[in-house]
Amino acid sequence: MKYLYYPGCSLKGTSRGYEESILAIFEKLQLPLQELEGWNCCGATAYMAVDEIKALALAARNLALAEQVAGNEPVSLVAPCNSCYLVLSKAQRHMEEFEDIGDVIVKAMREAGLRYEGHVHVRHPLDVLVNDVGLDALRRAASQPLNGLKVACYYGCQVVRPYATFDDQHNPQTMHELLKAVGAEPVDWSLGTRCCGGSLTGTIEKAGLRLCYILLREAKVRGADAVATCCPLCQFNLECYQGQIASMFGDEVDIPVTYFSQLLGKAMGIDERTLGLKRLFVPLTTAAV
Amino acid sequence: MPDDVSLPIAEDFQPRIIAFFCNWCTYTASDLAGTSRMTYAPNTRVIRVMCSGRIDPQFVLAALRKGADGVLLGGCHPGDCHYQAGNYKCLRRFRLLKRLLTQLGIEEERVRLEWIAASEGDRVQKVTNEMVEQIRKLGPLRLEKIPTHPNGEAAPAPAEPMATATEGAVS
Amino acid sequence: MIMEKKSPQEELRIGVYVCHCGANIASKVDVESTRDFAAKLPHVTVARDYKFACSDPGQELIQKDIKELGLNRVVVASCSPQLHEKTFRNACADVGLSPFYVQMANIREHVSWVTEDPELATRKAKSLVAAAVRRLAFAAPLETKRVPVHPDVLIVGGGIAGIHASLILANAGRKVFLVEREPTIGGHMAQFDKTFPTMDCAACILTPKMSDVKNHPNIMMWTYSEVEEVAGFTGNFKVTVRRKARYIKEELCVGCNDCVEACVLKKDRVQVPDEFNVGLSRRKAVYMPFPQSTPACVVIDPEQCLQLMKGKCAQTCVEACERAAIDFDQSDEIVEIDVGAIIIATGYKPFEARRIAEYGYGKFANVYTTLEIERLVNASGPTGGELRLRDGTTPKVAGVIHCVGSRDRRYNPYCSNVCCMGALKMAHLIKERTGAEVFNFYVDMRTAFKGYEEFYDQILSEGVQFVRGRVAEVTDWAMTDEEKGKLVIRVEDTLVGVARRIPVDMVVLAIGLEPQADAGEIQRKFNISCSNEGFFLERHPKLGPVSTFTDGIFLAGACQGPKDIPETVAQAGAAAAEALCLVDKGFVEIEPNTAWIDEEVCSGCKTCIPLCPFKAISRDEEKRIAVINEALCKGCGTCVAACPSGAAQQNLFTDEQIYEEIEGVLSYA
Amino acid sequence: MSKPKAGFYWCASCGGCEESVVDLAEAILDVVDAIDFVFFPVAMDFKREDVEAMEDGEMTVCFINGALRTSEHREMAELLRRKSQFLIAYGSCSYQGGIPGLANLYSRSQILDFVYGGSPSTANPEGNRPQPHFHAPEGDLELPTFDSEVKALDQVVDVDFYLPGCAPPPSLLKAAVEALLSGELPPKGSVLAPDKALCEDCPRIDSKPNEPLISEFKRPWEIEIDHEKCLLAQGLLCLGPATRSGCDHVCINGNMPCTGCMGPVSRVQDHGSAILSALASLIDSDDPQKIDDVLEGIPDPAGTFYRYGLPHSTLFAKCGITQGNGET
Repeated sequence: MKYLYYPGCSLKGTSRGYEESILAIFEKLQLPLQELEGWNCCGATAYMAVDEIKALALAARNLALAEQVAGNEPVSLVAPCNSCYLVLSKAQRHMEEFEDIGDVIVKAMREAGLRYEGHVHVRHPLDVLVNDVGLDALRRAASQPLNGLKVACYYGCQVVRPYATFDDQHNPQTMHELLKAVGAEPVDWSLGTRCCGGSLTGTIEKAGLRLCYILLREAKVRGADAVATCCPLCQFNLECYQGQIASMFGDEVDIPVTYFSQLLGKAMGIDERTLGLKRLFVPLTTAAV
Repeated sequence: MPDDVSLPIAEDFQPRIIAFFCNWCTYTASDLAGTSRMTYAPNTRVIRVMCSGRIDPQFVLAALRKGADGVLLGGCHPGDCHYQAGNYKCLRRFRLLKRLLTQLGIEEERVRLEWIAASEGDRVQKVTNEMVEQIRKLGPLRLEKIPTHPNGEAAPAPAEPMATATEGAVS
Repeated sequence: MIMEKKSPQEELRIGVYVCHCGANIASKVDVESTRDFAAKLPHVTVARDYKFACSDPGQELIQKDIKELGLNRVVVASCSPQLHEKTFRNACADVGLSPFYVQMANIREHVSWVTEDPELATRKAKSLVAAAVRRLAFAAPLETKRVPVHPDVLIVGGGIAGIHASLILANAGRKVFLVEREPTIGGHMAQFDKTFPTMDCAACILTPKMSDVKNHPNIMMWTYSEVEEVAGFTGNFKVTVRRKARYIKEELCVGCNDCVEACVLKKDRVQVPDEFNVGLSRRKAVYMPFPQSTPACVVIDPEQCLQLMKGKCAQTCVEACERAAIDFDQSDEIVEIDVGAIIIATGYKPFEARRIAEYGYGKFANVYTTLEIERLVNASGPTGGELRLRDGTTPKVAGVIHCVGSRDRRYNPYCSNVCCMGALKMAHLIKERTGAEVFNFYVDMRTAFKGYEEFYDQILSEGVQFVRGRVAEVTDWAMTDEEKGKLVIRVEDTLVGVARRIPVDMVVLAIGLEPQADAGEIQRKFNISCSNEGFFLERHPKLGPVSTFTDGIFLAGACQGPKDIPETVAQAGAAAAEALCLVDKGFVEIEPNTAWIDEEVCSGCKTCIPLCPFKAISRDEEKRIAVINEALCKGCGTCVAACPSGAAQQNLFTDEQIYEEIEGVLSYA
Repeated sequence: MSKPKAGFYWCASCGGCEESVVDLAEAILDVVDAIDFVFFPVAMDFKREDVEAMEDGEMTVCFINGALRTSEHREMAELLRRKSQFLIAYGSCSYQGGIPGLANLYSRSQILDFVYGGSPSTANPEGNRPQPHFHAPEGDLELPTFDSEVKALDQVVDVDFYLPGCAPPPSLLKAAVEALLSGELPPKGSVLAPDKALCEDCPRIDSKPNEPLISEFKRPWEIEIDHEKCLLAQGLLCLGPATRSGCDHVCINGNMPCTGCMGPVSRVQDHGSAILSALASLIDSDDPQKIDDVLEGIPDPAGTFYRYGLPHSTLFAKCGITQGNGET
């Protein structure tokens, strides 16, 4: 199985730490991720709202490129950003399920001299790490286990919805198992897939921040030392508005919000700078680690 | 190699598939697909046998020879055979038959063994549609014709002359 | 309507009857053109189409042609042979034509019902007719064998279905073996407090039937027993039953419970949850499942008993038993019985609520299942009928969640049929016992049977609040102070269109019904089929609802699909009637599709011998060839397909018949 | 009255069938006493012209051995058919295509490419190929053309009887000649051999277990073969259960398994798949992987099961071998 890496815009911008940590851990696991050459926007965000088929065509171009690179080999396109993961998966499925959408996309791609046979697996790194690499291998790779660090595992909405390909739609556990394997102690909370506010934080701020607040406060109530995320937007919302939330709700909600991959990398003994942990606004208190 | 010469497939090609279904599971599933009004491709012709263990590999060859483009064998799931183990006998023969057919140039997709339980009407639908599509893509099965002696009719057409002459081939 | 032509060969005169089946066939298949096609096939004397071939006039039409036109073979192109082959065979036999000269062409289930395009459907129908006509040339006038039927009946499972069926058969004078794997009969119904919609006390209506079973001279009630193996066939099953060691002499025990009192294991130290009270109380090593256990006989749990585990115990129980009923030397007993019919009534398994993590069962103390509440409100239950939370307090607000594990693609897509009414019963009981405010969270209310809608009305009038929406989660995550310490039910109230958070003290999960965990094993043992979800498959959803595809084996109760008590009892009655029908007839007719060896051809190569699962083939050492014992042959044809000489042949499915069928279906494709 | 006339001709053949005549030993003298060989290219100097000069039906019987692959084979078969009252397909090749029939697994051009190029022992730098017509200063030369597939005799001309075997056992030949001379002939189209499989009178049948399940197929060189025990029971792939008897068990007596030269019994349509079904059914496993492991012991199913009869099998040839030549 070949692994290609699809970064998407966030991992090259606001969530550099996600990219840095993902690349570092895969490197260390001797499964180096090869970045898909010539990738373009996944089609999420505004595109999808304006013209769904065009947005899907945009996504499909990435799939076609990946298939081209892989030749006849089976290939996984690893998309760490939940939005990218969802839109790429959606493009894949819509082309299979809806002939009319498939036709438009095929036509569009033909114009660009591309074709897509449907052989690419769109994968989330959580899926690859737990199901391909395996918990045992991760456990072995954890040279500096997390030593009971209490983590609120937060998945966000898109990674298991609507397509629950590798985990339960209502009660995902992959990140729990992964972090447990490397020594962390996931806290018992039920908000793993609750809304982070999404783009409401930028539009109807009050509503958006309230949603962030619910998550942050509950993480603290449950005794978490950190929140682990697997989505750039979730991480951004939960981390960047903590000050505003504190003044809006009169409640301190300072808690480090990391990517799960940063915690995994830490357990694997990769240094904090390489993992982008220095970029955190609220530093991960190493006391617990 | 001449084996690679593929003939065009007619637009209106309707694959002909003979299905040997066991009475207890697959035939019943096929009935269930009917009572549930699951429509599927009209290309299969089901021949009922009591057990998939009754399916003689000679039947498969005969079906292909007589004009079928594919043969589907259907039995109860392993462990569920009405006669305890007939489906396993079918499986054993099928594994060897497949290898023989491959050597004889018959594509993998043309002969298929499926375990379909009495309750799996939807699988009859799915497998039939899938197989019809696969065979549609492969085109008609073009077996080599068995020559027959003329019995007073015209003698068999002489074969083409020996290979196309190579330049300077004559010594 | 009639196409007649002279048959070229006198000896074969075939009549072909193309059935319209009302519009079922005729709306897709051009029956006239199929008839005309058939009329031109070799040896076809007459071809007709008819509205309903299976109707009396339809059958009479065929009989008339046999008599007047001298037909000697008949093809009926209609529905599946599974449905009407018998009908047409009988019709022909009635006028003296061998029933095995009838061939069906399945142009309904395999053609008209599954094909979109009428032209292609007609082509398919024609090819099947052509095959049937060709196949008949090799038909033989076989004889149907009659085999006597053993008059006794086995019933597997002693819940209300098995109990009811046993009593009916026993009252009809039949000897019944009722095999139950638990130490007592009664099943799930015995655990219930009340039964909807009339709210009779479950024990009051069940226990008299239980003692009737116990006391009936025609019923052999074998509790703590399991069917190990089933051999044979309809009318003549040989069943091996394991009677597990109870370590109690059943005939001596009077159920006084003195030994239970005496058991040295202190109740609070014993780690075994009481099965009958679904773990809400604990029991000792020697125990009586519940006060009205039938037989009223204790049982010793070998995994708990110190004497049986370690061989070291004061044996206070032995001392306490005045009747010397305790016997530590007992071992499992294997019994073989012969029966003519079998009724499977193995029931269901309640959905394991833990599987839905977001409902918090097993995580939050005050989330219960319906079955637990049944025990909690029962006067003989662990709290003596007091409905208390685990901390001893009385709930002030309770939420009952419907469709738990049902109508949910993640678990079971089907409706469990009983939970709406069960959940209404819960609401009523909780309100009645505690006065709590009760919310019922439903997806759709399904109260379709006699008196059920009225019951729903009654519950509504009792002031239970109904929220339509599938509950998202039960959480202890409090958003407001008011919610602190409570369980919060999060749900979208789809009638109001808002997401609600409803804090409650107690959550009751109306768990669905699932196939028994070992349903697959039972299915294999009895050689029956399961439907997709794992319940046993009936022969026909409408016309054979208690029969299976294995003759002589019938289904009763929830093992066939979720059903409530009235429906279960009705089905048990039906299964008993069908079983009675079989054993009272006294014989079964066996399809003569057995295999035989052509002595002239067999080389005695022995290939066939190990292939027969019924050991019907042996070697005749004198003739040095294989012989098939027709009585043992079940007609699978496996030996026939393997015979490298073509010496083994199967009646009704000879090589010639199948080759003809192959050529037939391909001749008009 | 003059002696009946007989012919004996070979097509694509190894010469073994001719030798089988010699195997009649002393009995050959009786044969020669009773019949007159008027055409026998291996033994006697008659030419095609001599046959052409005969009246139609002049020969009482003609035995043709060898498979048919060239235009010459076909022409001779037709000629001899005309000139004889009874035509007998003699030996496995003529009866069912024989070992030459396995060439039907390859197309004509594959064969020519290999023989005149690909084979390791061929040196043909100019890429010469045989030509059916060649003009030399001395005159025009004609060679027979090479057909696109191998045929059995009855696929070219009408055949009266079949005498199976590779080569046919002398006992069957002797019986056939006696029958012809006496005029007590079986129905046309009969195979002149017993219609039962070899196990029937196999000297080892009693050592065959009543449950002859198979857990491994072995090649003869892999084991020390017991001289008494059923060969199938020793793990050897013996086609005896599916193959016509009458061969006097020469292979079995030589401690080698039956390879099927006598062809199937009359109730079997396709020899190869019939034995395939029998053997595969006996594999002692229900696990697909284990079944495949056992089947590994049959590396070449087509060559094994159709060793003597691919042209006479249901499929006749590998699918597609003639399609490059415009035939379908």
